[in-house]
Amino acid sequence: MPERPDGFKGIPWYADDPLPHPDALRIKDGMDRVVSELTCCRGEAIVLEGVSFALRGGRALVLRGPNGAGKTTLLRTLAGLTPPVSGAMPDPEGAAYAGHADGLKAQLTVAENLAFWAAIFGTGPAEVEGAIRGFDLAPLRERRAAELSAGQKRRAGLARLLVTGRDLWLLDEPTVSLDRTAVNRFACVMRGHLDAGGAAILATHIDLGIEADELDVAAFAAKREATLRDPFAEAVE
Amino acid sequence: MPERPDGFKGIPWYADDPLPHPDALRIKDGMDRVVSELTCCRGEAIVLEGVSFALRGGRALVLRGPNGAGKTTLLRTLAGLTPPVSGAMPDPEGAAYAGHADGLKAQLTVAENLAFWAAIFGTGPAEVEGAIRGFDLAPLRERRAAELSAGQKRRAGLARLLVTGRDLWLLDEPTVSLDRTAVNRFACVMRGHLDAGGAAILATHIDLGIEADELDVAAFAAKREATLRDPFAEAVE
Amino acid sequence: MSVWEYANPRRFMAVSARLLPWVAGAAALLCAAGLTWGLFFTPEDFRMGHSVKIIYIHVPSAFVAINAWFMMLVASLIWLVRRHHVSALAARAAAPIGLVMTLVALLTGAIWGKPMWGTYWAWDPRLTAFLILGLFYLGYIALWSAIEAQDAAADLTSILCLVGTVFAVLSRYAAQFWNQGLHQGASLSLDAEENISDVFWQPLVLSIAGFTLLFLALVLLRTRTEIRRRRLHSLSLKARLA
Amino acid sequence: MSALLLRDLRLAVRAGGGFGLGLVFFLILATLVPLAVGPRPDLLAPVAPGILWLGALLACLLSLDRIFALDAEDGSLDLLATAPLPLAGVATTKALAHWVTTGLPLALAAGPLSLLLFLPPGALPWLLLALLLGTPALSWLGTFGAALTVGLRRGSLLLSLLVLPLYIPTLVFGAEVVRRGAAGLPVATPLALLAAITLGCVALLPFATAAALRVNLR
Amino acid sequence: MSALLLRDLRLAVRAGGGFGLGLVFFLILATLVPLAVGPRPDLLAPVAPGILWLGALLACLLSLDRIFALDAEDGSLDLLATAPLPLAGVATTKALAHWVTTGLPLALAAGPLSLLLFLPPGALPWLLLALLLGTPALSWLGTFGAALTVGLRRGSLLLSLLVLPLYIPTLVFGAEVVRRGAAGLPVATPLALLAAITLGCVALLPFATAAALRVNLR
Ligand code: HEM
Ligand SMILES: Nc1ncnc2c1ncn2[C@@H]1O[C@H](COP(=O)(O)OP(=O)(O)OP(=O)(O)O)[C@@H](O)[C@H]1O
Ligand SMILES: Nc1ncnc2c1ncn2[C@@H]1O[C@H](COP(=O)(O)OP(=O)(O)OP(=O)(O)O)[C@@H](O)[C@H]1O
Ligand SMILES: [Mg+2]
Ligand SMILES: [Mg+2]
Repeated sequence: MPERPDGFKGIPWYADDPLPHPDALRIKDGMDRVVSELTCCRGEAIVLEGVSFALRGGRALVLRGPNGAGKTTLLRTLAGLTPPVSGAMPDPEGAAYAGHADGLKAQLTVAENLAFWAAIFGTGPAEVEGAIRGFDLAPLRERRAAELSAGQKRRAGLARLLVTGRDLWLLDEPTVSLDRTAVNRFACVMRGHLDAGGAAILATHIDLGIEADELDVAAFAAKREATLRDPFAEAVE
Repeated sequence: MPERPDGFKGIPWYADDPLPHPDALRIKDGMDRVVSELTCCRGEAIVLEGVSFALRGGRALVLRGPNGAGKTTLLRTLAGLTPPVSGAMPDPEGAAYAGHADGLKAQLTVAENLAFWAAIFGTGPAEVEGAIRGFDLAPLRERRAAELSAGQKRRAGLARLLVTGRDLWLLDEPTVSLDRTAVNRFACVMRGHLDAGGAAILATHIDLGIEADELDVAAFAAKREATLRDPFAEAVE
Repeated sequence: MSVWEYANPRRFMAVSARLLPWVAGAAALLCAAGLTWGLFFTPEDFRMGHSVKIIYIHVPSAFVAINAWFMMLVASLIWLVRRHHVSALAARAAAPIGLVMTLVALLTGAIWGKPMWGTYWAWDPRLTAFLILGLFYLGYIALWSAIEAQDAAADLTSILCLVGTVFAVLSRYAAQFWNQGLHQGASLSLDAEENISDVFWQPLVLSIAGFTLLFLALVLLRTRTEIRRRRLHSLSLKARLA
Repeated sequence: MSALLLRDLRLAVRAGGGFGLGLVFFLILATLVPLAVGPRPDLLAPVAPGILWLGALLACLLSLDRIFALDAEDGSLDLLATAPLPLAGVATTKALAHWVTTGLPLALAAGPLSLLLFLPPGALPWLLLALLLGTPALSWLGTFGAALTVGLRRGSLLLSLLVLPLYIPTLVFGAEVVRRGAAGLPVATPLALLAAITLGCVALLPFATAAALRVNLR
Repeated sequence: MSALLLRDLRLAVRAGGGFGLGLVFFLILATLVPLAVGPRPDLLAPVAPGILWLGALLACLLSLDRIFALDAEDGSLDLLATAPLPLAGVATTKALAHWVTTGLPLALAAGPLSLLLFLPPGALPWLLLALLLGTPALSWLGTFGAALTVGLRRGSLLLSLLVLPLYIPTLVFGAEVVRRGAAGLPVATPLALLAAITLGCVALLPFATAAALRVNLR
């Protein structure tokens, strides 16, 4: 593939596979997931440059940084939703993403929502039951998602992670709206996931009470002059 | 008006004024706002019964309770969005509500959004400038709301409170997505509002670092048998 | 005792249970009498021949279809002003009956139209207004079934019924205006009673009365069903929320 | 109130060609009809007034779901309901904004488009007048329908079921004005009826709309 | 894949009369056209095939915004894109669900409705056949359009602008089949072309749809 003139080395938009990156690294459990020199963009702006870190299986990494530092941007890139501008990252096929929207259908019950995602991710009723137990959703299982409070909805959204059967979790402010009990439950589930050899990257502003590495995203903020991909910067002054 | 046979004593839907409640209490600043024996419903379910408390001007009240206790329900009732089933509460005309959705238009800039709400609430550019200063939004004022991160968006949403010029704030988890600096700023603004004689009712799961009374909403949970307004409970067994 | 007492759900259930067999019986009796008289003991019309007999179904069903809407309007108003749940459910119960009556009138009209006008359908103003009424029924029913929260659904459908009534009446005038404007030949529909001699008229009145009672019986029955359905809704909601 | 109107207009422009879209839809429809029906002027000319009115009506219909649904989603509607504006005023403003972005440009552009359907030139002023008089009724009725369905997610098909029957009198009188105008007959009666419907809608419907909104906010 | 199809159908039913709404819209349109155009059978009969096809097309159009927008709003689309399904499969399933809830009932119900527009009875089987063959193309093209506009909030008017021109060939051949059928002429050619368009759409468009989705998720 010829070098693109504007320095864009991302994924061609027409690729069906979200990330057929030449140097994509698919790494087995227990081994390091390496992110190196990743440049991430959001909309038309380049937000992060040169993000590099390694994530051991069985470990969690907490992304820190003030509002607007680029935590969400990094997580969406790692999930394969936004192609990176350049750099290497693990294959997003192995990752499960949970953002601000929970992916719950208001008209379906909690159990139906989870069963749907189980079918999509190729897991089964056993996982659904595990997820319901894990997040204490049994009293809510026949509730429509529309009839849940904010924290209950969030719990159902997080339960979806257990149903995906994936081993890298990418979590964007997972504990928003959760009360103390639910945060503890989440920490428990997370510890279980890590003990089983899974890994997780979380963006959060509060303390979750799990032992984790930290990464300050603000350190990778894109330089002022590089914040925009402007293919005609030179052509038209 | 004759007693209604089915026991429904709520606000008639056709009332244009959100709460022409016979015993609505409009209380001046510095005086108590009294909520007494309020029964609140959400959807078709009765969630809270017999909520009673008084709120002094210059004080904040934090609603506590686990997920699903009914904090959001109570706040929406006090804001005049859901009519209460019975009980007395202050006139919602004096209250400003801020829920999970920020009421920001993605295509408008932060300044435009605030100026719009200022015009709607009959305040002016001075309030907008105050709000922008209060939440440190100056660097973001020309940004479209679509181009904000979650925490930045929340800050802009909270800034709207200052623009309403109302003296009772009803806040549903105001600090979601905010980083430490922003939480402190919010606490500052809140203290300013209280010192000026305003009042606030907040639902939150975390500690905000402001001196406030607490109210455990769970204590008012509706009894099991009363969770539904079911007009035909007796007619059909 | 005020008449509103009957809107008390329990009272309504008790009274309607006792009333229903009588109304249903009377409806069956009158319908049977009117229809047998009309179908078997009236002469053939000199112009329309045998097909005139369809009038004994067509006109009563059209009559009921129109008046069912007015019953819904009254019930909706009662719900809005006095918030009697039975009233809201009676309006809901009447809608499908009105729709079916509209369909029956349309179908019998179409079947009658073939021998009379040589076509199943013509854009006669009266037929058009009738079809539009059917559309209003459909919209009303669709709105009821689209909204989950029952009291909100009752409120919204009642508002729709109010506004819809105004526009259904307007549409009727619009349709008359519209066809007249085209200078089409004389209206195809038989006009008014003066065309009909007493021989046809008496059994017709009988079957109109029969259909009206039938409508009443069906509304009672369906209101009872709706009340039970509403109770079921409450129970299943309770089970879910528990 | 004017702030709300201005914001809605600005949003319509920023969201990409708010004013133009209705027109282009109208244009496409005027193109599709000859394609569907066959290009013969003798077939098209008599149906042109009706088709033009139908096009205006459908262009209105397709933009109705914007009126309240976006505001409901991002929380603005909650806030507007707690603001010191009467809700009926909000309804009126929303309807006005819809008319300015949809009905008005449609009325102004119907002239050139009518050529595509071989409308007799004599009927043109009547088309313009009828659309100017009638489209406000479409916007106000549409706003009412949008308020009824605002609680339902993406109810645009249901919305059209509720609204289209309400559009019938406007459609009939509007098309009649144009048809009579084309035939050189007097148009005073349908024109007066059209104006009466519009006036009634503008004066009364906002209250029904506000009531529906309040129910849906609960 | 079948899980997605089932979920979409279930949602259509739960959200209130998913299957019936398209039909009623079709019925309303068949009522509005004579009201707009005038009641004369000699005017209506020749335009009936075209109008019936236009009605089907508009009923499709009005339900398009449901296809992806709701999933995008509640985050399901992000999650589907990261799921182990090929995105083109998701697109196919969505289009199929749309056809089952809209196109299929429309095709089946067109017969009785055609009476209202005085379509000659001889053309009825052709109408049914043409709609059965042609409506899948409408659903697949509509899904493609919905994918293009999924990033835009409430783009239903823009969506219709993008999609309507794509509908033209289907409309032309579909209406031609019915018109020829009504006139007793041979219909093989337009029927074959119609089938070819549908096959092409079903086979190829999901890839374009998937590409558009991926861009919009970025
Ligand atoms: C689909 C076609 C038709 C429809 C929708 C229709 C509808 C109606 C309606 C709405 C009424 C008024 C009932 C009332 O106000 O109580 C009516 C009455 C009547 N129709 Fe029809 N009709 C149709 C076809 C026909 C045909 C083909 C004939 C016979 C030639 C016919 C003869 C009558 C007569 C004799 C009356 C009673 C006269 C009166 O009450 O004014 N109708 N029809
Ligand atoms: N569509 C966009 N176009 C341009 N810039 C954007 C866009 N969306 C967000 N940004 C900017 O990109 C930066 C990173 O945003 P991001 O959402 O990743 O921050 P974050 O670390 O998740 O913040 P928070 O803690 O508030 O969630 C922010 O400065 C934000 O203003
Ligand atoms: N539409 C609805 N119909 C019936 N019940 C509902 C509906 N929405 C919420 N509920 C229930 O009402 C109760 C109160 O919900 P509410 O949102 O007020 O809780 P909350 O205290 O705000 O919780 P959180 O901390 O999770 O935000 C919950 O048990 C919830 O499940
Ligand atoms: Mg973020
Ligand atoms: Mg809450």
